[in-house]
Amino acid sequence: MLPDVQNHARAVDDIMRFIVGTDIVLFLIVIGIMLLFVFKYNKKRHPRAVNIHGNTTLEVVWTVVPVALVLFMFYVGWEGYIQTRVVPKDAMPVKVIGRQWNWSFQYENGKQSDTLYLPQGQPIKCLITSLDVIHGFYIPAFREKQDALPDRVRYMMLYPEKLGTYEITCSMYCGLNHALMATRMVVVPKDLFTKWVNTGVVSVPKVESVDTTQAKGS
Amino acid sequence: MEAQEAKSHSEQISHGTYVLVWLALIVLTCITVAASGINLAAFTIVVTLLIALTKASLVVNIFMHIKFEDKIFKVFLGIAGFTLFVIFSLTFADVFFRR
Amino acid sequence: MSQIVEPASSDVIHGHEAHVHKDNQGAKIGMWLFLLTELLLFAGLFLLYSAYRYFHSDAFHRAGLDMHTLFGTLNTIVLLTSSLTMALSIAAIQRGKKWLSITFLSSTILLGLSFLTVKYFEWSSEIAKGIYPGSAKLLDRSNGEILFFGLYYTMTGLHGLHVIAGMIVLIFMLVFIVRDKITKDDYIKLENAGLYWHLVDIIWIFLFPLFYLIN
Amino acid sequence: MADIAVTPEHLGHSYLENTGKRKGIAAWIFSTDHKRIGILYLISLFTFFSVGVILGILMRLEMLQPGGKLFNAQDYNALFTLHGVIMIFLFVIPGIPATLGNFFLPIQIGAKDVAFPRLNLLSWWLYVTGAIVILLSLFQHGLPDTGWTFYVPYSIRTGTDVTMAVFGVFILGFSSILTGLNFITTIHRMRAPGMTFFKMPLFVWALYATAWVQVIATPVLAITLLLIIIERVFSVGIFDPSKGGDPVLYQHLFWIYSHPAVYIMILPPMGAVSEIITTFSHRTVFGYKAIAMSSLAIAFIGYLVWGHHMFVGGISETAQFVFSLLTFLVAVPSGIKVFNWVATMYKGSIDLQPPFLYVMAFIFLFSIGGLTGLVLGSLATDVHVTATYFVVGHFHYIIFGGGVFIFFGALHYWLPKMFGRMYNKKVANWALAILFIGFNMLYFPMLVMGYEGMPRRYFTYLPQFETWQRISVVGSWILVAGLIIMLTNLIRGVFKGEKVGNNPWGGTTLEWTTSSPPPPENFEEIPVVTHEPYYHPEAAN
Repeated sequence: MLPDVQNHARAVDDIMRFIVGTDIVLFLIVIGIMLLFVFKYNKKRHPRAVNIHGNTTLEVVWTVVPVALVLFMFYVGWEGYIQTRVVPKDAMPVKVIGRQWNWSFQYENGKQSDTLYLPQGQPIKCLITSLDVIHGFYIPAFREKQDALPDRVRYMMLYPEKLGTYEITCSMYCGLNHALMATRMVVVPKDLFTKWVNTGVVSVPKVESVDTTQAKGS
Repeated sequence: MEAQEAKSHSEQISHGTYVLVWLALIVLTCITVAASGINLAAFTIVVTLLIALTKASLVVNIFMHIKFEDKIFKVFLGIAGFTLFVIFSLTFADVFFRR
Repeated sequence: MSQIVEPASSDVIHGHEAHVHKDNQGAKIGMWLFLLTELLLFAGLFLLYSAYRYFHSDAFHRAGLDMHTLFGTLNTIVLLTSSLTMALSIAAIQRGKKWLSITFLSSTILLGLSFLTVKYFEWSSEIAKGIYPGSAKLLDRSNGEILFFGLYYTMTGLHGLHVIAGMIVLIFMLVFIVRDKITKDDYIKLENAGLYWHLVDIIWIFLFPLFYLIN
Repeated sequence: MADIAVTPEHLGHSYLENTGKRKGIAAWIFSTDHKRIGILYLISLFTFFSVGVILGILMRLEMLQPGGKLFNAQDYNALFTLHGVIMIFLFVIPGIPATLGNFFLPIQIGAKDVAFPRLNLLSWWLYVTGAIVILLSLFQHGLPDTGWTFYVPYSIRTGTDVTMAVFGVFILGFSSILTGLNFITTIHRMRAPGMTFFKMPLFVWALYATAWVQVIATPVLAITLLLIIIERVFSVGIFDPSKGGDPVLYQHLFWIYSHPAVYIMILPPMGAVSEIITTFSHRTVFGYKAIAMSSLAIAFIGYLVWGHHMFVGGISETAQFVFSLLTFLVAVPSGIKVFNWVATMYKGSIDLQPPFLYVMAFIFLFSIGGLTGLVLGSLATDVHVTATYFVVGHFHYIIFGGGVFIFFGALHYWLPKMFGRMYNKKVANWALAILFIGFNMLYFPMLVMGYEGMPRRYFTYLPQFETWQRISVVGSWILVAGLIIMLTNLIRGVFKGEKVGNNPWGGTTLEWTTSSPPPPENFEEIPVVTHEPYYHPEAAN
């Protein structure tokens, strides 16, 4: 599937596997039993039906078990999500500004950039806002997304672990060039990032030279 | 047949009752205007809304005859009231706790 | 409106009396369901109001200073009285007093008209102060105040439209009574029209403290 | 109601023959007969469905290759907006209630008509007016391009003719409300003697629950849309952030209606499924009360979960917690229904006729839709897949695979009753097979692409999605082929099909006791109900 880029992305994939796995089991049970009944109780094999009005035990079981199951799924999903809302003290703030139709990023020292350069191994607190309509700040490889609202600043945590280039897209429909409102996030070594953010003249790995396919799924 | 029932229900109300209810409504209006003049801080809104609720229930029960109608109408009102409660409380689960 | 209060049947096609379906209780159920939708229509606005008031409570209080409590109180009394005359009109027709019913119903309509007149003067005075949607003076004020007046014009405006709709319905009812289409034995139309009028009153009962008693 | 005598003049007549003064089309578009209104809805709904399908096909065609070769961005944005508006508001929401509900609700409870026939006709006229207003928006200042959700502030700022489209939807809302209150009153007041609430067919229960959703939820949408118009036309500050407004509150109000609207779309099909399964299993339904009550439970809990559309939209963590929890709970009553349906097949005597095959397809597709919904209800995974193709796939599985497939299935079920003629069953089966394959080819790739990060509402895409996109495009062609075959077969059946008797399937609810097509008065004699709706005397007890 998508690459291992941060702990949270792995957690999301695990939760996904758990839910989809359960889904498949449930699906096979329901469809299997249905096909079995359709076969076994076909008119030809079973000409005389039996009126069964219900079975309280059975009905209680198939109410209680799903309730327990979905409550567990809820808990897992909530745990997985709420971890991403924790802001560590050493998080580096980066302003993410959406406008029709591009993203720009502003660092603590006021440096602005159209590409999101981030130091490897540094927790990042993205402070997301918009200048016009609602946009969606979405980094598929990181399994993270938050809407950029014009009147508010919202946050999203990133923990870039691996060097590389990743797609950033707009997930909330925002008008004409919504589909083209894309940019990249480039994770570079810390020292290189420090030089870049302070001078802007140090050459960072060029976007084109990085193998982008790894960020884009299978 | 049901029309007969409905008719007998609403005929229980006399002109005098209506006028009394109207008087109560006017008095409540005066109270709420007076109360809003006193500075009760956050309580002002609570007091005025409680008075408004009282007035509304008078209108619903007497003028709109709900007090004398079949149960089904009360169930309908209950459904609407509950929906309002749900809509407000769930929206405020967001509004109150925004960071 | 008349479609709601008037249960009919498929006799339009076949044109015989046999299955004209007259069900007053059913008509009343239909009317109440309609009233619930009206209630929930306004509920959306009240929800917005309460959220915005929570976000901008100071600005709402500041904006409230520009409201005319007197006009609001006057209109409350006018509308409450119109509800009384409405109820009395129905009580009169129940007792077979046609002309008394007509008198009360006409006063209800006239009271509705006075409500709108007061409303006209109130809005004019606000507009004269330069407070109206999109005005430069309003846009200069804080966000909360813009929202307050936005909601004020929307909610009282929509309520005013309901008063007008109610008056039109009541005028029809008046004609029906005069022509003996509404009588002692068949007054469900008037009753349903009354229900509508009372609902409009109830909505005003809540609008009043939220907009006029906030300062 | 019961004391009304039926005059013999109707014997032998069907509602299809004109007996009144009006002739030709006027005898239909001014008819207050619920059956004729149902047919009117059916024709208008399928007209707009065809338009929606064509728009959908064009959208898919655009995805044949990346880069927007066929349409530019503006056109594509208009396409998905119109596809959404037409499919949601003009087809799926009126859907089964307005068509088959109108036709069969009174018959199933043994009534002559709905409680307010003229209001019923007015609803149809409002529907047509709303549709025309929406279509007018096409000719004014450019096609609306906001998406069917009309999210502010974009919908306030765009220069396209959003006002007109929104106004059209507003009118449609009234049509929906009037249908809802008509149905509730009908069910409360017009049941035949002996027909207690717990003797009502499950389709009626489903329509009852739906009608409540229509009555209670639609006004909130109406006011929300009205506010967009007020804000656009009079520049009143309500939602626009530049005037202090809060766009998230718009989303709350919008979804307070639009989530329950999903249940307007899915509850009536669920009711039809209960009918079809019992009829073709030739036994009584398993857990009648559980199914009836779960309709109400779904309608009720459906009110409490709207926030899950906004998990990344800026609601508080408290709200995220509450809405996610409630969302998971709404899965349970739907699950109960599926279990009950499957259990109804147990020890039945199953006749694999086309409607039953549709139900099997439904259970398959609806299960996928429901189970992918769990992924979206879970916060951690929702953050990743929301607003991507995954959501598009999910709701098409629910609404198209679930709701619309049963709309087709129910048409196959009730068409012989409505017109007294049978379509070609073999062709119907083939059409279903083609539909089923095309459907899965079209929408399953969307689930995969969504998980890989393909956002929705894009007129172009990254090259790595090309394979899946192309499979999906081909799937859309197959699906359309299936649709054409199915509809042609049904239409042919209406006019030229073999004549059938009053009860070709062996159904037990009241509509099967009257003639096919039914007389204008529905019944020659008002029926008296003495036993449960799914009473199969021939089955063992």
